Amino acid sequence: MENEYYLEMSGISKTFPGAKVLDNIEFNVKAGEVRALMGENGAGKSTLIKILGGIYDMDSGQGTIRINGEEAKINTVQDAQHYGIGIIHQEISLAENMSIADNLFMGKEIKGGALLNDREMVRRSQAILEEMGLGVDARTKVRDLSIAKQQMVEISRALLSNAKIIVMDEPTSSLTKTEIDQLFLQIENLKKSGIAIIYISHRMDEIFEIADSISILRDGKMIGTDTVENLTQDKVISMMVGRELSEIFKRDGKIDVGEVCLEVKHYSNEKIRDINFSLRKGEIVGFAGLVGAGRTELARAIFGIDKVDSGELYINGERANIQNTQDAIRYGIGYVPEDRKTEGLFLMHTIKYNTSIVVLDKFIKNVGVNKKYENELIGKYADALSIKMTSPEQKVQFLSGGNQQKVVLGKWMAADPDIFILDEPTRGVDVGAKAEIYQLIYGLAKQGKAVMLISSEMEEIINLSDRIVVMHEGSVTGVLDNNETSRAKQEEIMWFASGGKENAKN
Amino acid sequence: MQKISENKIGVGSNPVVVFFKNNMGILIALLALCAVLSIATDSFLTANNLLTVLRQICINAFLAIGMTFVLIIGGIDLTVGSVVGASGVAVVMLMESGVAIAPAIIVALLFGAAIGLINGTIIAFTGMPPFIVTLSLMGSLRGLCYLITDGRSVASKNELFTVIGNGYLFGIPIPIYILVVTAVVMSILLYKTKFGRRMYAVGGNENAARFAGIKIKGLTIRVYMISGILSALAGIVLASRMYSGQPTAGDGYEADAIAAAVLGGTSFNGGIGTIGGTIIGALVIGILSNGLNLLHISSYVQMIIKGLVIILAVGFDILKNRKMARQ
Amino acid sequence: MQKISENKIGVGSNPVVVFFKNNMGILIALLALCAVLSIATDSFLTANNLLTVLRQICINAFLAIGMTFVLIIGGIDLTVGSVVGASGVAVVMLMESGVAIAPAIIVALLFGAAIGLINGTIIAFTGMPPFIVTLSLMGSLRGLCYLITDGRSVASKNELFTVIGNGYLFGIPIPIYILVVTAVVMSILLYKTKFGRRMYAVGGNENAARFAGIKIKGLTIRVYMISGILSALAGIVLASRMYSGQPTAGDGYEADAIAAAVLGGTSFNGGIGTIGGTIIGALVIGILSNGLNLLHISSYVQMIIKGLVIILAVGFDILKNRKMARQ
Amino acid sequence: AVTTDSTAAESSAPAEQSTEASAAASAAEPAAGGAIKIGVSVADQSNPFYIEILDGMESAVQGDDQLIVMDAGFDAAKQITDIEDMIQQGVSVMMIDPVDSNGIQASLNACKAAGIPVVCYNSPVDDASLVESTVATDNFMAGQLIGEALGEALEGKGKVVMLTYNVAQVCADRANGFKDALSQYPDIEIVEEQEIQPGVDTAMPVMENMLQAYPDLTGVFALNDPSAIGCAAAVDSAGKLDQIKIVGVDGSEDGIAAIKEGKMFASASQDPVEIGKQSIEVAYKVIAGETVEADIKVPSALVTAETLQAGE
Ligand SMILES: Nc1ncnc2c1ncn2[C@@H]1O[C@H](COP(=O)(O)OP(=O)(O)OP(=O)(O)O)[C@@H](O)[C@H]1O
Ligand SMILES: Nc1ncnc2c1ncn2[C@@H]1O[C@H](COP(=O)(O)OP(=O)(O)OP(=O)(O)O)[C@@H](O)[C@H]1O
Ligand SMILES: [Mg+2]
Ligand SMILES: [Mg+2]
Repeated sequence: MENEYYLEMSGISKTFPGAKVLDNIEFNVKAGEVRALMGENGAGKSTLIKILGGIYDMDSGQGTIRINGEEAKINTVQDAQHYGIGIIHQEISLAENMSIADNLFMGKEIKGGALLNDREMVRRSQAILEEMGLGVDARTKVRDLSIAKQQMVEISRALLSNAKIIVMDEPTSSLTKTEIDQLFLQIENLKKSGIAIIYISHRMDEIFEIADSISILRDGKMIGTDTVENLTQDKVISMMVGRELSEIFKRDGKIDVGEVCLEVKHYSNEKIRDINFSLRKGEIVGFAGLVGAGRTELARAIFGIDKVDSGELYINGERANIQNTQDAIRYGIGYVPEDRKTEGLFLMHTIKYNTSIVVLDKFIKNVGVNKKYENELIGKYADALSIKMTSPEQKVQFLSGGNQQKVVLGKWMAADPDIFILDEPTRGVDVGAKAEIYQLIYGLAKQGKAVMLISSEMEEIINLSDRIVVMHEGSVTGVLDNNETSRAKQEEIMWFASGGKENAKN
Repeated sequence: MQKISENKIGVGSNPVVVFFKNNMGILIALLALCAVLSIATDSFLTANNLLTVLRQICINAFLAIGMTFVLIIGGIDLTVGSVVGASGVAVVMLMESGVAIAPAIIVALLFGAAIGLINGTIIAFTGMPPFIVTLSLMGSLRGLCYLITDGRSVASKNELFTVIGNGYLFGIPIPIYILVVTAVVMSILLYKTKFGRRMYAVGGNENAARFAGIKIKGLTIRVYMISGILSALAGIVLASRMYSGQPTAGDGYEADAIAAAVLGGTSFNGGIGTIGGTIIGALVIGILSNGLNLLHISSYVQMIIKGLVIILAVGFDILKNRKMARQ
Repeated sequence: MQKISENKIGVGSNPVVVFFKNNMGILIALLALCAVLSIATDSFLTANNLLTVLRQICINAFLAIGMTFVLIIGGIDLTVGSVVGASGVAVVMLMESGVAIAPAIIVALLFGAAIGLINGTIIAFTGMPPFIVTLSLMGSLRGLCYLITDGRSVASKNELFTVIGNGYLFGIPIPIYILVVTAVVMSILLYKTKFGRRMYAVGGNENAARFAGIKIKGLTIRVYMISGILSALAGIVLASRMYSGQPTAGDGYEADAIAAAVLGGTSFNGGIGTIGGTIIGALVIGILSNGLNLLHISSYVQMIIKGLVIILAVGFDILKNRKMARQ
Repeated sequence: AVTTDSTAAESSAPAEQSTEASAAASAAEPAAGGAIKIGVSVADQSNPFYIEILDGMESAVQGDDQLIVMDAGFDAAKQITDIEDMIQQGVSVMMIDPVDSNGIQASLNACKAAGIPVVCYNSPVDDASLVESTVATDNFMAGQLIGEALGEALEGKGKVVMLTYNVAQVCADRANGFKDALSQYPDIEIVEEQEIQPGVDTAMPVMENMLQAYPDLTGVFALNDPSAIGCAAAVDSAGKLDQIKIVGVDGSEDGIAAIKEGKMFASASQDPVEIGKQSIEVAYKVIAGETVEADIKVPSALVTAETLQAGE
């Protein structure tokens, strides 16, 4: 082969109004290679991918894309498909009202004669679902799938496309270990059949497990590419953030754990069964489990979003009756939800608006806005969270994912509850921002707040929590102490997470 | 894990079963209505009256099928009533000016397509809300229609033309045949072609459709064109029924078309809708007014009842679905 | 980083500057319109005519402000026109049956609130699309209105009552005062209270609003009640202007109210809208018909022009915003 | 300081109000050689009947004089604004076809305040003291004419439905005239009165349902010709034209055609052209300061196949 790279992107620039998001990017990938693309939130990873996928146009002029040595003109999604580019986008993009089969074949339906051949589409879909280890009927509507399964469907779609280049933009953000293992198996297969894979993720351990080489973007510039053998986590992190980031889980000073402030007894509804646990002031309790274990459902039940069929809740020893979110907030609970876009943010509104919406009481008394107080409040939390923004008047939709996540956190910090429920608080957040969020979580604990931390990242759970509650299919299967003296083991957690019956793989 | 709830768009196991399951609420409403009317009046359950009702619903059914298409892709088309008026006037004027019946009809249908093209193009390329675009064009088109006719109706002297709306074939009114053919063609288009499948995708999740390489603009334009053509078809049949092109015809028809589609389970948020459901919706609305007339209920009370029935039927449907979906 | 595109909801830095920036498109349209009319007609730019126009837009402005509220939370209220008719009939009938003017007006306003309560409750608790709910109730309410009056207008013999719509205070028509007070009160409610802030949240992202502890049902109901009250207010002023309660009054007024709100930058998808913008929108629509009347343009052509102007103005606005947002 | 339009011109009116009014008033006197403007507020220009009135008006306009026509679209409130806009333009006389007899009050006051005389046409207003003259068909008589004709044709017995539109006073008058005439035929039963939206397409389905409800129907009253034509289409396709006689009001071109084809039995003609012509003539007299008759009734005539034949 005269040309070692299957995909060559060179001189790619992209300017959004007022911002140069990509600056003269050089990015080449070989066939049969897994290339990780890393960078902080807002570095421009998704933008680069969207240019490759024909969703954005690159700035006219210099840039070229070559595929298999030939120059490729990619102006539309169809062009990209034509060149054998398949993309799993960062946001799950499935039509929920349609079946899995319909989604898998969306845009490339199979016809038998003049009309559609549903039978064939369902048959092929079913085959790929089996291969992915998803035990569902291909005619199931996507709406009825969990987020994790939806993400698996997205992945299946790319596999089905016969693409020569497959891009995965944070494919594992909603997946847990078992599903990730499935995915990695598939990636190995793809590699073997000579497909070029671009893999974007913020999860360091994954990158080093699956990638052959890593490219790093920072502020729209390509900082460098090297093979995994030549890189270490610390090196990658420093390339990403432009400085050393010694210990991201570093906790300075010991936090005193106080008395019990939240106690859940025998909580049950359709999704959770007889849940018992308690939180203490200044304590961080990690909630581990496979996706679908019912952690989010538990959080929703506590926060008054979902109905509780039986069970009691005690706040500071007193029985609390929480019927809706207002009640929960009144009892001093704050909830950073799992899905920031649909549950956490008002995208069309400003950062200021978003951070102040829960605390309107503090600066609007009946009629009239105390602007000064409002601005101080926003200033305080924007600083504390170091949100990358041009001003508090910036609309949230123009922030990168990590900064959006910080806005959601800021909103609840401003509300100053006693009990924080954090549901996947670092999903899609880069290492730098992660480290900052971890410090914020410690800070909360230090102030005597109780933190219920739901996370699917084992590292996070093990390193942040004082105690770990493990759930499986709606029940608590284990509670592990996790302090300086006795660190919980990943195997142990996995054992409980898979029901405590069989030994977890791995 | 969770129960697989049946599929509204009919990819489920047995299409007939799925259809009945999905439209249970409205089917029950329809049957109840028929039962009550059969008992309360002598005249409801006669072949003659049923044919009358069927013929009456044809106009609304044409519009409602087009509206279903538009609603499935997440749009709305308020111009349908104005197109009914304008195309009826157009077809009659053309014939009166000496054009033969077939080309006159074709030109009128093309006119409907052209209005759809304008609607669709503006919506697809500017991203303006379809409600605003079609509301504005509804007014403009009606004004144009008055301007051309000077507000007067145009009588048709073409015998053959009047047969379309008024004639019978084997004892069944001709508009019913036209409706059946239309429904079958549109069903094939919707369920059995790429175009139809992609309509559901665009209405279900526009971004997903875009990422899947579906050409959303083109599809949007074609859907509005279909609505325009069906509206023109309704206008032609109506003009034939009235032996004339009436510039006022079709005023306010969009409301019944939307009601029929929504009663039939078409979602206002896009992505969901069936032609069978829509036709049942049109039947409910048609039978309701027929029945209320047979029961000698004053038109004022009829207005009140009609509104309430729609709310009850759609509400029942939504609550039922919610129950199925949640717990 | 990227340029901050200004804030549509007016919580921005200098409200006046923000207001002008956000409404630039429509302001230019308004000025252009006035300039053309001043040159083309002698009568447009007279104090008397301007006062006339202002009084003419009042009815639409009341409805459009209410509609803006409803649109901001992502809803729509098609009952406004029917409420205009029903409340006008109600206030006059009450007075004719011997109730004093003040309690009659209060009851009519409460009636509007009650309709809003019904709209809001159904929408909030069933999750039915507001379009369907209010479309159906629009018909029912109109039917009720005809039923009660037997379709006839009810003349008011109360002198004082007719002053509301027809009187002057310091040379300025009284409805204008009522509008100014209403606009100020509603602006305070929208921009200076928790309720107003939360409306933007509910319209911006209902789910996120729920997670933020906002009581969506209660808020929705209250917003529809406000729209109902403002519609009743419009109905009262209109009845006063007409010296009678007309069961047909207000028919189709929802279209102009929506047009005014949308021209003024209110988003059809919820979360965005200002009262100032809406009033400018109402002015554009009012001045347009006044101007076309002064120019002796036939009503048919007026219909055509009005539709096109709305599309052009809204389209211009959207394209401009898109340019700012994309590139 | 509270005033209303009716008093604004006379009492403590704002300055511009009274100057405007006097300007308008002075324009009312036919200035030397200047053309005058005649304001016409049409109730609903989507109805051909009103358009024919306009044709009649046009035919009576003299020289360079100008008709300024505005269409209320059957909205009483829009009529008020239309008239305001015409007052702004200094018309010499206002021709009004009121959408509603009460609802027009504010406009009458405004015209009075501006010193513009009002001539009412086609339908009356409630407060006749504010108009110089009313030129209209005798609608009660029109109803009587078709009632009598139908009664006779049915030979005094049968079942009749009435499709009415009592929202408009003139239409209610017709219905009342019709019932008055039929009251002489005790064996003719009015089986139902149903309000409809007037129009071909709106009357048709209602009529179809009536045919189902009353298979033995023999007569139909429709408030106007378009509605009668809609009924005729329904009856025709039910094959019952022999059995059922349809009467309407207007005597419009379409109506006459339908009578000739045997689809309608009779219509009470209004003479819209004549109404238009006469009302403009009255307007000129008013401008010239002549006294005019307060109530000018344009007679209605019965139109049937026979009268048409006789006329040819
Ligand atoms: N449509 C847009 N208009 C304006 N700015 C945009 C747009 N899309 C992205 N941006 C900006 O471009 C920059 C790069 O965004 P991009 O989504 O590519 O980041 P990313 O590297 O994928 O980040 P993350 O890890 O959070 O997904 C960000 O600053 C973002 O705010
Ligand atoms: N969105 C879809 N995806 C896949 N198949 C579909 C879809 N919609 C319809 N079909 C297929 O089309 C056929 C008919 O669909 P459906 O069951 O909706 O028909 P129906 O509702 O009985 O027809 P109609 O609406 O015309 O009365 C079925 O074979 C069904 O599987
Ligand atoms: Mg990204
Ligand atoms: Mg979860």
